[in-house]
Amino acid sequence: MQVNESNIVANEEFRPKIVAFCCNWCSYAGADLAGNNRLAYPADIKIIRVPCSCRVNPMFILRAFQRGADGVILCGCHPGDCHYTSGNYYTRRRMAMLFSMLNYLGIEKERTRVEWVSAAEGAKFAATMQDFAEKVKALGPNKRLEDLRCKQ
Amino acid sequence: MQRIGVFVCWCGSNIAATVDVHAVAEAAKLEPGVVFSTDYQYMCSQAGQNMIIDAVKEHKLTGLVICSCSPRMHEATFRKTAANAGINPYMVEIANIREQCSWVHKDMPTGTEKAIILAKAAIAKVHLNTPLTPGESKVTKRALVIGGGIAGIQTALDIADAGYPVDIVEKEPTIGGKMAQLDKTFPTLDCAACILTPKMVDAAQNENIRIISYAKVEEVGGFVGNFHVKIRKKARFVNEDVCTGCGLCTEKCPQKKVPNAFNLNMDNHRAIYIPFAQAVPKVAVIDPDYCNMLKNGKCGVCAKVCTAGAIDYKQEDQIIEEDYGAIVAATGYNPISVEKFDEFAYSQSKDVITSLEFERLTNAAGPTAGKLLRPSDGEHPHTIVFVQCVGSRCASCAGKGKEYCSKICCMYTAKHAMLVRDKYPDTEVYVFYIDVRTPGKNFDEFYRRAVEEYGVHYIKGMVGKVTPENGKLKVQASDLLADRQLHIDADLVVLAAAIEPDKSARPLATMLTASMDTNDFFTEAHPKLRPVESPTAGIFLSGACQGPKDIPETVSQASAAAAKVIGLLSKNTLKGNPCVAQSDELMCNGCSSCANVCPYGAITYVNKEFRMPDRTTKVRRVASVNPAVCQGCGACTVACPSGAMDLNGFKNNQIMAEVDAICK
Amino acid sequence: MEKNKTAALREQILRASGVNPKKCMRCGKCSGTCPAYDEMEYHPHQFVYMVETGNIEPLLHSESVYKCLSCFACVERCPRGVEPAKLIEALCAAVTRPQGANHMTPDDIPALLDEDLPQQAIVSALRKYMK
Amino acid sequence: MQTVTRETLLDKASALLASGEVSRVLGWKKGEFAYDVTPAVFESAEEMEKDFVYDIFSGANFSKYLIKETAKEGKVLVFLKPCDSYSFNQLLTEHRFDREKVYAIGIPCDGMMDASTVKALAPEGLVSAERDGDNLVIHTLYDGDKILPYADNLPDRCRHCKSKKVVAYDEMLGENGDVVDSHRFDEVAELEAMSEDARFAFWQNELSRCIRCNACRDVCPACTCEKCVFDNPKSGVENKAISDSYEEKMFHIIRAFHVAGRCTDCGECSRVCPQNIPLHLLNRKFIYDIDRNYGDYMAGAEEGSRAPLVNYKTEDPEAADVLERGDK
Repeated sequence: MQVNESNIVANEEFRPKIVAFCCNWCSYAGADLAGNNRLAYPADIKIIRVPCSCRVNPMFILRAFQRGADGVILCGCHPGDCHYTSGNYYTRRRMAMLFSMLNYLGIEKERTRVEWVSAAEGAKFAATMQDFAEKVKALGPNKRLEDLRCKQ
Repeated sequence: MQRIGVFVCWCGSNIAATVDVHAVAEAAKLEPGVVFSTDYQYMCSQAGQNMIIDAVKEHKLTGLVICSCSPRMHEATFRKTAANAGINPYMVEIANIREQCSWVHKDMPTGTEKAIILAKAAIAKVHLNTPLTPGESKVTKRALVIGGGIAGIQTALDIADAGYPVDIVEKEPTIGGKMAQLDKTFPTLDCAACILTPKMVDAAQNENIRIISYAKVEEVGGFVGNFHVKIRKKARFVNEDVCTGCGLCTEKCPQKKVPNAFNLNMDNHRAIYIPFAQAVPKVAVIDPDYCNMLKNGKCGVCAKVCTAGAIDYKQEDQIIEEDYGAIVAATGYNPISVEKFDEFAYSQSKDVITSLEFERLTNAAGPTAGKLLRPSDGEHPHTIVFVQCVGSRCASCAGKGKEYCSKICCMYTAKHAMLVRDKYPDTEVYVFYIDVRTPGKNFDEFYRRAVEEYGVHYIKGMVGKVTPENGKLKVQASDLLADRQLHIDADLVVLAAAIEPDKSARPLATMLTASMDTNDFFTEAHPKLRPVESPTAGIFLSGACQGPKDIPETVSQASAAAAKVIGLLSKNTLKGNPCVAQSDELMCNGCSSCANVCPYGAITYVNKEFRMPDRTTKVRRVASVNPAVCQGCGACTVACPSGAMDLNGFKNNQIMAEVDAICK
Repeated sequence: MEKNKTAALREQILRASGVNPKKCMRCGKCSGTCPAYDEMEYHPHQFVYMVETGNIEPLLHSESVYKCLSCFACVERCPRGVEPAKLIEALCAAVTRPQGANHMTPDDIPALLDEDLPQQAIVSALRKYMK
Repeated sequence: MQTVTRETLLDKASALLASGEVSRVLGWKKGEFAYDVTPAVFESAEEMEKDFVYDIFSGANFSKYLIKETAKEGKVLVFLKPCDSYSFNQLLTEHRFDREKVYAIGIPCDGMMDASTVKALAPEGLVSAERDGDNLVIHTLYDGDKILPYADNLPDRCRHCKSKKVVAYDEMLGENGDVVDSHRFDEVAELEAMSEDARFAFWQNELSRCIRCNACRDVCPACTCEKCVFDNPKSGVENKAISDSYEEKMFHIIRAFHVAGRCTDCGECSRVCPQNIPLHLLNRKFIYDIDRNYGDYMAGAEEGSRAPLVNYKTEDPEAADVLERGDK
């Protein structure tokens, strides 16, 4: 069954669904800068704006996978540069723990990522997204953390 | 159910070129709750905004989705539009289909497909939006200026002139900063002390200004309008209110070998000293590292000679706590240490000096009483070589130099060269430069005068090596235009060292939650449009702590920062950000996880009585958020295991609705 | 054709040396610091500039490429990390390698030594000619 | 050697009840079978004399019950084994009950059996089991007595005991022990050493047995929310039953995450799981990760300590680095 399914997917080009959580002050602005500079990255990336990376609850990430996301990336200010002083330090611990746990459960570690992108790093934002999308695409669809009911 | 209106902007061709805006508007119509959807050339224009207002009225819209540029650009605009249309401004969501869609995706099908998904996510979110009203907080009408150099003094004077009390915290025993150490100032050559010291006196005498010298900021709490600051005033072992500044003690103290920091350690002062004659406050200070009385209890001469009885060996550090509405960082700069540049032999020869040392050597109040004498033998130097860009524009010298241009060196070196030639025409002066940068009023004319009228030898090239030999400094350098290597026997070499932010700035920035760049200069809220504000509300920037600056620029920035502070302090209340955390008391466990992560201390706990389903009452400890203090980061919402804590404007269910819409 | 050849040579030298001459801000510190300056027809900063502009031919025919002592003072002191000495070394290799004749064996070297030759120059010679 | 017996505890409790010092006792109560000892609240010495047991099945951790019991009038007497005392401290740290309303008696512990472990040793006709010196004696209907070494047959949580030290008490009975090293992370390390695919297969097999009875949550002394997010329709993740393999993963990941840094590794979750899912391996993974990346931390070892996930250091490792280590 599993094998057949992946064969079908291989026939038409697989386009991953990727959710990018970006903090309002650095990474979202970095994404805007990538736009200002017309730095292309795959349209598979969809950005959700949060005030700070520390607003991202592990439940949101699991929810994204449940609903069919193939990768989730979380971007925030560089450590030390958090608009709220310490938010990204908490993020760093939380996400390190969560992603480590997901990997412990056998979820491919390339499906999750934390990246620090400042408001000045438009090029880094685009390059990061490009790279992440490629890695996720290479992994193929997320099967290990999906809710079949959510697939049409 | 909300009645949602969707407005898709073309942004001329910025969006419309890669996104089929009409298709987006049509697709939005199919979403539940959307009762109106349209596209328009410029949504942010007056006509576009009127269109929104009309649609709100006609279709009785309760929520708006604008598919346009980044919310960082026009969220505020459309919130105002919503308010004008009579609905709560927080019922607006922006789908960013320009910066994050049309500008980064090249073909129409891809762009359109993504734009539709982004629109759907915004629609899903706005369904769950609730009207929000910003809270108000009072403004403490007092400002704090950190740093008492020319930047801090000017800012404080301007704020005080507008009628607001202001405190200057200065880490040295006197205000004045770097400018007090300078001799003359370019391009007019008026003496620094003549124009600075009157301002220092003004600051001291202004009844709205309190100078807290020999002090540092230790703790900053609160937020714009309501900062609470703890200042540690170091013990100077002299009662500031009693000391008359007569200076008798500084002549009688037997400990004579204390390096004089004000003269960059080129001479000594006593263990009790007044940094310089025009110091403000003009009060003596005892250096505890050198004072015999403080070290081993044997001496007490200063106390004996002091007729005012101001000496107090038992004085301790004093903590001053004060509330402020605004804080200005004016921490200034320092020249970098040039010791690591071995080729210039700074640590090998006393006659290789930095430009700031040169200032002291030519200053009438300096160690040589203004006579330009070689530090090694006190002789008059006949050949002087100035080296520009020592450590500036230095991309590869990791840990040694700075990648940026220090901006002020070209001009002060021209000044030094000119002054030497003016006072001592028998001296040959060489200036090695990479580029001479003179953008400023009368700056290039000034530099040309140095060359044309004063005969300073400007050589395009760089000094490669300085070797001390037989009391001379052998300077090996390139002359690029003549295409030859020069060997000059110099008596004095002056290095124009790069400047860097003061070391105290980094810890201060952390306390202020103000951001910094990689060079430790404070970041401005906008590099062009908000150059004197930090991104953190209520924190302002004055002078070289924001970037290298000369005096005229520093003073203009200082006054600009003051204007911003005055604007803030003139308000009685500030409207807060309504997107703050909120605790559901029925679900709160009172576990304190949220309070542990809150960077602002916005969460407190109260014991509250609850009616239980069985009609008994129960007292429970529950979290309560102070909306005036909360900045809305959301750290608490994730720390809370029960999900009792949520963030207005970015509620759990709103973000999950977005996730769902994107992953559908 | 000639243009293409120069471009290819330039590319080869840049790749071999790992130097990016665009980083040069023309301060001249390399030439200010060079102990072999007076021996050279073309000087370190000129090497960088001429390679950047593709004016390589004169350098190949100049003795200057052999005059560099490989003391690396210019590399050490260049504020922009351009590393002129590495560029000169690459040029030297470009001259000596295709001609073949200039290859020396370690046995040839003792005969060429004289007492005044600094040790650094000997080591440098070995580096250059052995390549 | 357990020097504390049922009688010691009974005498102590009776005296405290008689003096009015405490009005209730949290203790173990005998059940239908010898091996299903359950937690109970006793209000009189008579009740205790009748039903109170203290034997090899008295393993239940009482700390969580204090939240409810301290809300009532009067003081509660509670017996704390070493691992219970960690939960006790953790709950105090989180302000979950009033310390003034508890009289805590610390008792040493040498490992407690649980029903499923003993049942596994004697699948047919189990009657009862007891400890005789270093041996475990199992009485069965058909095969007579089985005698096995006690220590070797303890359930996982006691074989990997983290501490024999009672860290919070008003009065200690018997001799207090020390923190011990029992290689409790070995199993986690073994799993970490497996390939992603193998790990996935392992957990898929384990977690797919979950029936969402919520026993792990209900027994967990760290899961004390007034209302669990999974029961709260407003949370957006509410679900009370399973209909897809995703949900048990979601539930167990979130549960482990919510107790991360707060879990005292008491092992109750695995003890009560009717499907024998090794849930403690999830919690231990977090503890192991926390110890390796942020410094050793034992929740509940000290009252008032700041849990690692509500704390940070500026030099913490990046998520990517933590993942690399987990992969080795």
